[in-house]
Amino acid sequence: MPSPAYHAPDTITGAIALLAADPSALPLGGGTDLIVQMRSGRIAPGAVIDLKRIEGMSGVRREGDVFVIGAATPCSALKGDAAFSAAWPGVVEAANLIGSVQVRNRATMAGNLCNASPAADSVPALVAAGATCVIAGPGGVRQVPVEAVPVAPGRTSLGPGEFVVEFRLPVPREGGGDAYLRATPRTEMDIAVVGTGVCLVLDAAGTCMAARVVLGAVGPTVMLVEEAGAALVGSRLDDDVLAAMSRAVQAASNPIDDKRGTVSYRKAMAGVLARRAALIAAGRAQAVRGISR
Amino acid sequence: MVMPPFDKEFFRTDRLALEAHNLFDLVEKLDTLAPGFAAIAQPRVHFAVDGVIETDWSRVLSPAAEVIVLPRVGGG
Amino acid sequence: MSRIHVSTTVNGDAAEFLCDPAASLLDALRDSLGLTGSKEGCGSGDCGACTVVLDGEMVCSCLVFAAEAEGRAVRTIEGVAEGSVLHPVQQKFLEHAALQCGFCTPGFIVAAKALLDRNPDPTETEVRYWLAGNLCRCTGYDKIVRAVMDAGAQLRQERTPA
Amino acid sequence: MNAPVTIKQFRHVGTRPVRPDGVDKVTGKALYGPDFKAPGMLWGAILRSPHPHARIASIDTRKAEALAGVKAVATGRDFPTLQSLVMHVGEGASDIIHVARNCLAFDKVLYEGHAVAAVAATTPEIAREALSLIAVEYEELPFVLGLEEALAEGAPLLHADMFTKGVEPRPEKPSNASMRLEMGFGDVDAALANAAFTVSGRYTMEPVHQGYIEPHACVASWNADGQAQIWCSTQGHFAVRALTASVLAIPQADIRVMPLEIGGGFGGKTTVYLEPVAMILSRKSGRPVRLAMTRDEVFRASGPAPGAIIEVRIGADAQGLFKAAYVEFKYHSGAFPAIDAAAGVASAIGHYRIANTRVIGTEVLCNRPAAKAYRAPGAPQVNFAVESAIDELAGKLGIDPLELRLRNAAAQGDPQTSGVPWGRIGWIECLEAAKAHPHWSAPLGPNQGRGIAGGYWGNYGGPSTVVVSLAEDGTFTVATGSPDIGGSRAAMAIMAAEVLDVPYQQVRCIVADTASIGVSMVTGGSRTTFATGKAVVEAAQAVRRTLCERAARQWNVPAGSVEWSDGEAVCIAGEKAGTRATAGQIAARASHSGGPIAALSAINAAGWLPGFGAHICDVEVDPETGHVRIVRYTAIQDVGTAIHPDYVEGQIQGGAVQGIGWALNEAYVYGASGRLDNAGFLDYRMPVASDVPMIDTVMVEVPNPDHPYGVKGVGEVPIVPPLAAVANAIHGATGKRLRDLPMAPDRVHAALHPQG
Repeated sequence: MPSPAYHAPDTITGAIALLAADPSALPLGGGTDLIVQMRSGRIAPGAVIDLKRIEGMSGVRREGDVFVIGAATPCSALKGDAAFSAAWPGVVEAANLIGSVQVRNRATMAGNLCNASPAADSVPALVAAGATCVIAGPGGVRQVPVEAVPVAPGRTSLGPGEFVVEFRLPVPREGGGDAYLRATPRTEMDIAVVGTGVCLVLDAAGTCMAARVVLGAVGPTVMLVEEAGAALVGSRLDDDVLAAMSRAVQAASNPIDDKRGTVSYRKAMAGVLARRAALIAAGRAQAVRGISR
Repeated sequence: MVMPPFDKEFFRTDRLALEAHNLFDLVEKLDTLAPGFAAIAQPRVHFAVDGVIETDWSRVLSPAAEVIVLPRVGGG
Repeated sequence: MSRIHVSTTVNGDAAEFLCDPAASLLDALRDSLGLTGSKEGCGSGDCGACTVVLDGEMVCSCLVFAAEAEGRAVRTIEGVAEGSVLHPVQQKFLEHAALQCGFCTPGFIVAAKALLDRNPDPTETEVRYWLAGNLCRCTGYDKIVRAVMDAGAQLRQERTPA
Repeated sequence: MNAPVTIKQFRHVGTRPVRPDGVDKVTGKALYGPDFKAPGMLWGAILRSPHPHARIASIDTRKAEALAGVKAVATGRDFPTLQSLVMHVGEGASDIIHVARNCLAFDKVLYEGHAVAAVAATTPEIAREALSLIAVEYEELPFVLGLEEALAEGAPLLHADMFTKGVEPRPEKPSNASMRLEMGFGDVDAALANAAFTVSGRYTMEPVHQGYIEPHACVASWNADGQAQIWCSTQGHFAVRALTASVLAIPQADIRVMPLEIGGGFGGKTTVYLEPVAMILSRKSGRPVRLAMTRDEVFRASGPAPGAIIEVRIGADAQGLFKAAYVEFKYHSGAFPAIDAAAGVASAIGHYRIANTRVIGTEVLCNRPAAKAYRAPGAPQVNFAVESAIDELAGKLGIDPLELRLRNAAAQGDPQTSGVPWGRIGWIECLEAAKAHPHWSAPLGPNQGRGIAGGYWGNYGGPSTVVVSLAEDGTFTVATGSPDIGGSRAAMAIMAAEVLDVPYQQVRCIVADTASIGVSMVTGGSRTTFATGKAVVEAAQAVRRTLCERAARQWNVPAGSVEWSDGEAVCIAGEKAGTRATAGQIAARASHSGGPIAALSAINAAGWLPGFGAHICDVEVDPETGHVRIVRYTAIQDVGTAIHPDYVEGQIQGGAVQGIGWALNEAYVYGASGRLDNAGFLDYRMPVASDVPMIDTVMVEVPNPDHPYGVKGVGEVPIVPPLAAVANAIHGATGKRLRDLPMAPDRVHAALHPQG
């Protein structure tokens, strides 16, 4: 088990070159998955390319009507950005359910995404938010929706030498709100048995104009359930509408039995949590507008 | 003497009357009845004499003493 | 693969070491620098016994490559007391008997100090969630939470101008 | 000597001074098992079986030996040929052949993670690389994990020479049942048949781990002259010495075991896993060798407590008096015979007065790591079933569950299941305290429920050696052979200071190594404050007597005219009446009045008494997710006398939270391939700080008449009641009786929504 090389380039170009030089090299963000997997022998990269010393890859910034989050930004730092936290509370909460405070001071949403676990907490929230990610690599830079990155447990659509540089999230539409909820046996330090991200937009009357409902840990990848979103649109999120949405979520869920949960429990929780998340998202949307239901 | 639960493992009876000077003597006599008992008596057995666990096997037993043979339980 | 030379600052003092590229900061602290106060309970970031403060943020030192410490500032349990004067968190852990075996204690103290440094008046719930990354198997957390809250009270008192 | 002190107001006992090892532990200076390094030390690593059951056809270590930096390789063949010998060291009896086989497999691997070979090298990286160069040829065998599966006809046999003990007639065929134990009295079947009300149920649980945060670690250095030193963290360094010497067939006095600080044990550090292997590697390499487990290895190859299947039937008359109880359980032993069934039989139902009682326990071998003691070993499992059944019976009878327990609670003189009468126990006092506690009558919110459960543990005494010595300035050192896991040095110093009537800081306590003090049993079985404490008191009393004698000599007065009073020798008669001398003044002249002053006490402490507890638990159940939140928790326990109440409360709180973890989320999860799926703290879900509330404790003090200060053991009892207390609370909140642990959200959800 030979030790890998360690490089900490200070430019994106430098990182691209280092990743290109060794096909087994892996980018290092927070390292909270990478180091654990290396130690357990599951992966043995020839080199790790630390991205945290690249200027511009850490922190949240505003570019016009877009929030840009550097891929090396630790999850806990998202909470420190008041504007982003107010705009996307569901994303910030999701990212801050990962591990412990210690872990979130290192872990990044990009790492959470590229680890490609179906149970990643930040990913359903990002997908619900309609986030995209900017990917750099030997072939240049491209931008894709977040949901296009994971393709199977542990596998992404990133090509050789490619890595995530940043996330881009729109400044929410007026009346927008998001939320993320997960089911775990413990209150903290746990992996989602099911995760649900909901983002919706309400008009001045409280009618749902748009909705994205996204599930984690009930399929091989994060799952955008269009039928569930469609069930909400045009409604005021009455009980029967929410019930229909929950049914759509359960129908779309395709979980497995494993050490963390059973098929039937995961399906049931997907419905329950999606409903609860939708109500929180709606509450947030209304709080912005000052509507009472 | 009474011997839960060593009756089945060694003695095929749950009650015995024996004359013994002390518990060392008793263990010897029990070993005669069930060879192998003496070897496990220290690690696996406690004796309660008239309702109290006795850790000093040299103490003289009264003729009317009731001895209970117990599994020795440790702790965590 | 040859070893990496790292220059860093530990508890305010310059420190240098050579490390295997795959070594963790925890390995370097314990094996190269002899600072065995940070403990390895899991090696996977799940117990918090190796908690240190890296450039002002608390992290699991088992989840940091030693090489990443280049040019950074590390604070460990060995740097919490000022000389022989214990930090209020340490003092309150003693007074409240907030340790039994004491193995998780360094991680708890570093984490609790990090909390009180930014929020000297946490609620019980805030303390419990902040410390959720630190496992203790002996105490059931009761006395730890009390010690941290009491340390907060003392810090608030010390900071209040007379 | 050792007469109970009943009138005197204590000066130190019951106070809460800072522990003597405290500053070392809050500053990171304390040296634990993994912290120790010896000059020239090599780094060891262990190769473990990927298969749950396989014959080892061959092990080829040549490539590993050839790797630069590798200094030694060991396999099971390096152990001497051993004769069967059952020893009681550590916790419970073990055959040393099994101890050796568990350290390194011989011809078969019996569980995934079973050690197969070990290496020592100049760096940890080289040691790990060397493991990958060892070629082991396995012939995989069918494996068995389940209790009933292991007992079934045709099940894969772990040991061809294992014949069930305790069965009559003696079995002719080998089996995976290593032992069957049966105790009780009366005619249970008839009494059950005649009972006005009966309940019955089948309860199950998976094995759980002790979960100490410090992984096992040791350094061994074995010289060419046969003498060795071992530095390790253990609950009992004398057990390490005895077991290591026995499996290596060397004299015990040739091994000196240095106990380092220990990062938790809970019963799991009462045996040897690494020390004999490190010894072999050290002998082969001529260098000190360090071996340490990773967390993954801890889960796969140490501990756990047995999983169980328990069947209970209890019958009562219409007034709620228990008439009959039948309890039959099977416990996982894992790969080698374990000790839990005996304790399980003794801890099942003896806390109630029932004329017809039968308890039967069976130890079952299976392809899992060898079960090891875990805090009140064998008791929580069976207690979960019994105390759940009693809650159910209370419901059927329409009697308050606390009242029902009080009505049937055993008292001093009532027979235990073994027939031995209870001594001065405090069980009824605990129930009365629970009844009087505001928690028991506090209102509950929506989706909340309250449960109560009681339980007990026999505790222990046993061998302890203590030396109390006087320094030349009149300060005292107490040296014990009992590793301090939870503040026992403070308790020993308190007891010695109490006897000597001097300030607490004038007495310092250390844990001495195996060459520096006499034999002492492990810190376990809730025995240390009781048994070692008894020895401390005896030795301190002897020192006090000597101080008086020396003062008399120094004053040239008759020995009988000096007494010890208020921490000083006082002349009470004659011309010099009223003359006083401190320990320091006497010590300064000790060399010229008989020599240095010290006293040794080496005892096999008898007169221990069991501990009893009653726990009240409130839960809130999310009806949609099945998530259970512990809202409020009160643990009441008869502690005899609390020497240092903080550490007594700490034991109760820690035990309760371990029990809550066991109840709600902890469990070994095996995949279809027989491999452990959750060998880490992420998926083996022990409670974190945000999972639990404050644990209120009530210390009931019913002093033990056989301890000078009334001590009963306290460490183990608190893990016994929580399993049922939580289950009963969930029943209160939901109306559902959960009989399978853990009561994780998916299980609770399934109970609430049987249709999915």
